[in-house]
Amino acid sequence: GAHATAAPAVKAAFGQPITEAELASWNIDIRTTDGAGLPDGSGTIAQGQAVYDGKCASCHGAKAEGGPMFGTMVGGIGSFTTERRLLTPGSMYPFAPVLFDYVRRAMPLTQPQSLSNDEVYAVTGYILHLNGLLPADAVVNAAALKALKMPNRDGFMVDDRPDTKAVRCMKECKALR
Amino acid sequence: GAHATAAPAVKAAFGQPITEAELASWNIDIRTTDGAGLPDGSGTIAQGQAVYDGKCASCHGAKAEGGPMFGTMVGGIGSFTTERRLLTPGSMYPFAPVLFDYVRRAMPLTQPQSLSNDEVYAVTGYILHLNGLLPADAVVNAAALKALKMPNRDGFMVDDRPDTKAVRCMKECKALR
Amino acid sequence: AAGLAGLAAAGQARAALPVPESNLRPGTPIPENEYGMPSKFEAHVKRRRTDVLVNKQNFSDWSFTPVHQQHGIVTPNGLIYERHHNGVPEIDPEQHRFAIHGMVRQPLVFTMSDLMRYPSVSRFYFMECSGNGLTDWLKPAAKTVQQTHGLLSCTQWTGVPLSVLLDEAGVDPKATWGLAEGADGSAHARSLPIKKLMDDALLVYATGGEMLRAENGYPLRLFIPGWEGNVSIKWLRRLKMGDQPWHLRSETARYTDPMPNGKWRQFSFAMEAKSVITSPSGSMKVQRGPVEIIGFAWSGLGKIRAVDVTVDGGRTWRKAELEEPVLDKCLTRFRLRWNWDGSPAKIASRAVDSTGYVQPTVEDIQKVRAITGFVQHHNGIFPWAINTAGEVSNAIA
Amino acid sequence: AAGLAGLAAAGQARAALPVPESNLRPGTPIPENEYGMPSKFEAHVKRRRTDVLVNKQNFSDWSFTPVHQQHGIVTPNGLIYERHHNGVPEIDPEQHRFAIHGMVRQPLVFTMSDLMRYPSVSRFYFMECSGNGLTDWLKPAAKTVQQTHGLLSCTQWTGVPLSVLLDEAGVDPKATWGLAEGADGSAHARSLPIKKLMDDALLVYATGGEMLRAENGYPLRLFIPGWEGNVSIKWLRRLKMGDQPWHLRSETARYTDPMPNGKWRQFSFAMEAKSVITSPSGSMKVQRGPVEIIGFAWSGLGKIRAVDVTVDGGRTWRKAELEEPVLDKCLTRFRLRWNWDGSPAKIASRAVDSTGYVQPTVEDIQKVRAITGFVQHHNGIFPWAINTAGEVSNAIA
Ligand code: HEC
Ligand code: HEC
Ligand SMILES: [Ca+2]
Ligand SMILES: [Ca+2]
Ligand SMILES: [Ca+2]
Ligand SMILES: [Ca+2]
Ligand SMILES: [Ca+2]
Ligand SMILES: [Ca+2]
Ligand SMILES: [Co+2]
Ligand SMILES: [Co+2]
Repeated sequence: GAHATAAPAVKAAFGQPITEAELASWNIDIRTTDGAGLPDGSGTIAQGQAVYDGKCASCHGAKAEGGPMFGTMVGGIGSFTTERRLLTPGSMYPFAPVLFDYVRRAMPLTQPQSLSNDEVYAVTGYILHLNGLLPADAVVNAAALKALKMPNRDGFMVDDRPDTKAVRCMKECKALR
Repeated sequence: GAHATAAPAVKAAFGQPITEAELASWNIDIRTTDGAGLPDGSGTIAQGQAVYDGKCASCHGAKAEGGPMFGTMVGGIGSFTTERRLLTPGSMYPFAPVLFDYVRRAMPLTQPQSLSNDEVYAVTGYILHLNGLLPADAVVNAAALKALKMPNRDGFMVDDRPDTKAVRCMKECKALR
Repeated sequence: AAGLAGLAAAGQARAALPVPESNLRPGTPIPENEYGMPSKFEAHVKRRRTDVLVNKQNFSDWSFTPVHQQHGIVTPNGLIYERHHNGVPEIDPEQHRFAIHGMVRQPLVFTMSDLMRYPSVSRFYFMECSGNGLTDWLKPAAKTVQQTHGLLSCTQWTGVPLSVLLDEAGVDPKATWGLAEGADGSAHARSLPIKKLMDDALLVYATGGEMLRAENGYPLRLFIPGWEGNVSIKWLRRLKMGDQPWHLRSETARYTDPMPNGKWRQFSFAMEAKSVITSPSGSMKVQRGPVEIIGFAWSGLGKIRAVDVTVDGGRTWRKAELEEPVLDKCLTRFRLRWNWDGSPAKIASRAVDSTGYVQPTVEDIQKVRAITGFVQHHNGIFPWAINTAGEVSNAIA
Repeated sequence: AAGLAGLAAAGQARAALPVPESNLRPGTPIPENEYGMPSKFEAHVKRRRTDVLVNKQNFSDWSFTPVHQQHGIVTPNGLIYERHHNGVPEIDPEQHRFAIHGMVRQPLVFTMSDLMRYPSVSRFYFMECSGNGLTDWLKPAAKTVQQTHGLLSCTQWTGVPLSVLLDEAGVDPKATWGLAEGADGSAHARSLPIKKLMDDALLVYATGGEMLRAENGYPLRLFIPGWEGNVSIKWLRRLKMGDQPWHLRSETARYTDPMPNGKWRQFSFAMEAKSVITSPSGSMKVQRGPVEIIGFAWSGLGKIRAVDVTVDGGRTWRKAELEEPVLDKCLTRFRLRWNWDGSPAKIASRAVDSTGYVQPTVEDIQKVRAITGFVQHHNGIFPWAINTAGEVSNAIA
């Protein structure tokens, strides 16, 4: 018909401005490729073992070899080209800061975000040590995690699907397996 | 594409044959215009009053003038051309068998389909009597209900919508009331 | 939390955001098996009985869908409006039977598993009670749109086209009407013309993805697209074919529409095109600035072609946006962005359907029908008033 | 009642039908206000946890939609599948905040009422977990289609296009990715390319007509149409813009797909075209004669263009009927009428989408990907076997 359909432009701006400083407690992500976002602080492997024994072992087992709530967190390096791939922080994480980020945001399961940054550095270091990726006397901090080259660093490829080229056969097709 | 889309005709006949005799207990409807389906049986106004007092008065009031569960069932004849239309079986039902059909299928509310046909004839007659449509000595049966001309016999018209012809005014229209 | 409340109230963001409590502890674990329910914070979203017309009992009664709290076009199964005439029966599907008889070559009876073996169809349709709007014609009675327009729901209906089963029974060529009857305590029954029964009537066993709820007809109901809800007989036990309508109480003394000169319109089945603004609507409060006007439009006779909205009491109208998919005999969402400047306003919507029919004003309707007592099929344009405080109220006058 | 049972069993109708008990007494009256629930006779229709892969705990866990018991395309809100990484949080919508920050001109924070003032859209989309089919590639593991394909639901999603809010914050022209993060005990987070965020991503607060259920993200979640469910971050608290992905655990050690030579495919977001027969399906029993084969087809990259069905293990295929409406990135129902003669059969379906993509066989997939451990994105053709007794079972081999 001859009727106008356009509504007058009405700007809807209901959001409130906020500063990054005000968002600081939420801003916990780490860009794991270069460690951007890693906080100040540090820990030792021994401190990490103490944190682990006190707050993690009950679910993950004494030496992170698996417990009542989760399987092993050690080993598996080199397993991806075998029959059974074993996924652990050691074998799977491409960058060490992945472990810092995940432990800080999600562990311990019962009290996420309860560890201090020093504790997270320490326990991250301990798990890496159990995986043979850091020596027992390592000092664990932002620089150390950035510097560490993880075994699965180059284990990923970008999505390149569609990767199948099925055809729509209707008659005298190959039977399904 | 070149693909056949038609499925072979497959006859789906999952219903079981049944006879009208086997359906007799379900087959309670009455074609109220001519009373087709009215069963054998009969009652008197006095019997109807007894049924009513025992099984209906608690909800509909002593003389069907309204009770705790429903408004009046008497009166209203002639009210449809006044300000306030009063709808009762007397004023509204176009055919007397409507009352038989409804009472049998739905009343008493607490025990539908519990009355005998004789009881339904009797209480139907009693309500019609309270509405001045049957004398106190009437015998109520299929023939009597068929014969009775109800006041609202010609009160209905068939649907003739659309009955409005609104136009889609967009500008300088008459304001809404 | 006090800081956050202050933030929202003052429209300022000076307090640092604390980490949400929910980030700091585990939530509820997944139970072995479960049927989910709404959040406890949504407990106010309910079906409600009428708060205007006080019924003497709750057996022959109805409850309204909270249409103002509905998002999108699908009514959640727990909120589909209900109307029944002697309570909600509890029927064991294993025991339930549906019969077709009367003027057919071979009367047939079906179990639920028989019926579920037939090819089914699933279609989106609205359902509306002929009494929707009953209390609000000449002066405001109900406060919310749930009470004025909540005898209205929309979902996807799954079942068997009735025509398939009628063909199987072999309808007598002389048959012109059928009587559908329920297995409830009122044995609610309605006569329906065979044309509609053969056209798009469905024997429905599921809505909104799952088997019918008890109050909506479990395990089997009729569904008659676009027609008044009460002909879609719930708890359906039989369909009897005949050559004329039955004229039962439910189609003479009830569900007939008052007309001039003391007359009544009978077998007025179709729900004509209608619309209503659901937000802002009665009892809501509007803030100055951009306001999203949204509502529903629907027609029992086709698709919605257009919806117009007025914010000046009907003097000027603007075409609203319709949201896809726009389906036949289905709720359609319309929306219009408006800038409220704080002065009193009267807002309303007007639907146009694919037959060209334009939703009338109450005045238009009053010219041709009687508005008294048990009014039915109120599809008039429905206005809401907004005062300078932004309070929205029923503006029927 | 004994007579009726006999009637059904013997396929005979010699016993007169007794009046249903439900006709003989009132049902339940309408309560003051109410949220309805399924019939007690449908109590077996539930979400269920895995019965194959026994998880050590139920906090980082998932439950399956009973897709074989779903009618039509809309999953009831109580049955939408769920996956969460540290339980279901209970979040007060008044306290909830959503922030946009990082590479934007002006970081912004929103309350729920702020968000609900924006123009909303409601769209039908499926949602599927990338792990749907996890256990069934090389040998049968799960028994029912709920267990093989139930990490799949479909509903109408209502919310605000994310692009509207991103425009308001003013995205830095150099920003290319965003990180979405939840307010749950795992602070689950995923990196997403800005192209998709600006294209059709929604900030969702309602599904299937009502506010989100807690387990599906109440009061706010992201919804990314057509992509693996775990990127549609639930309980969304923030979106941070950046110029590269974050490579968190959830996008490196998890939700990546095993590939040949020990590699992993990363950022594999789209759910490619897929279909499955939901009836007859595992654990059902088929009767000789006409059988209605029905199922779902869907594609995260467009509309379903066609579905083919085989009943002879893949040697010949017939085009199935598709039920309208066929919508973009939405479940589509297909059906094919088949006459089962009682001999063993192997049935399966194959979807074709609007990009021309044809659903592959497991063999096709095996040629290009590794099938080991945590397999993802299993969209292979899925066969069911029917034995001479009519029993249906998982025929993956
Ligand atoms: C109450 C049980 C519990 C406690 C205590 C706990 N975790 Fe966990 N942890 C889990 C569960 C369950 C998962 C798997 C979560 C998932 O995959 O969504 C997990 C996963 C992890 C992972 C990821 C492993 C991988 O292969 O990617 C790491 C790392 C981890 N936990 C470290 C820790 C540390 C460090 C602590 C103590 C500071 C800790 N956890 C305490 C239960 C627990
Ligand atoms: C427990 C309450 C109750 C009892 C007992 C009861 N009724 Fe009713 N009756 C009702 C209600 C409630 C309605 C309205 C039903 C409706 O409109 O759906 C009604 C409606 C009626 C109507 C329709 C009136 C009209 O205007 O169309 C008739 C006739 C009727 N009852 C007759 C009877 C008779 C005869 C009996 C006894 C044999 C009876 N009732 C017993 C509650 C009761
Ligand atoms: Ca490729
Ligand atoms: Ca006319
Ligand atoms: Ca009431
Ligand atoms: Ca049978
Ligand atoms: Ca589990
Ligand atoms: Ca605000
Ligand atoms: Co009508
Ligand atoms: Co993926």
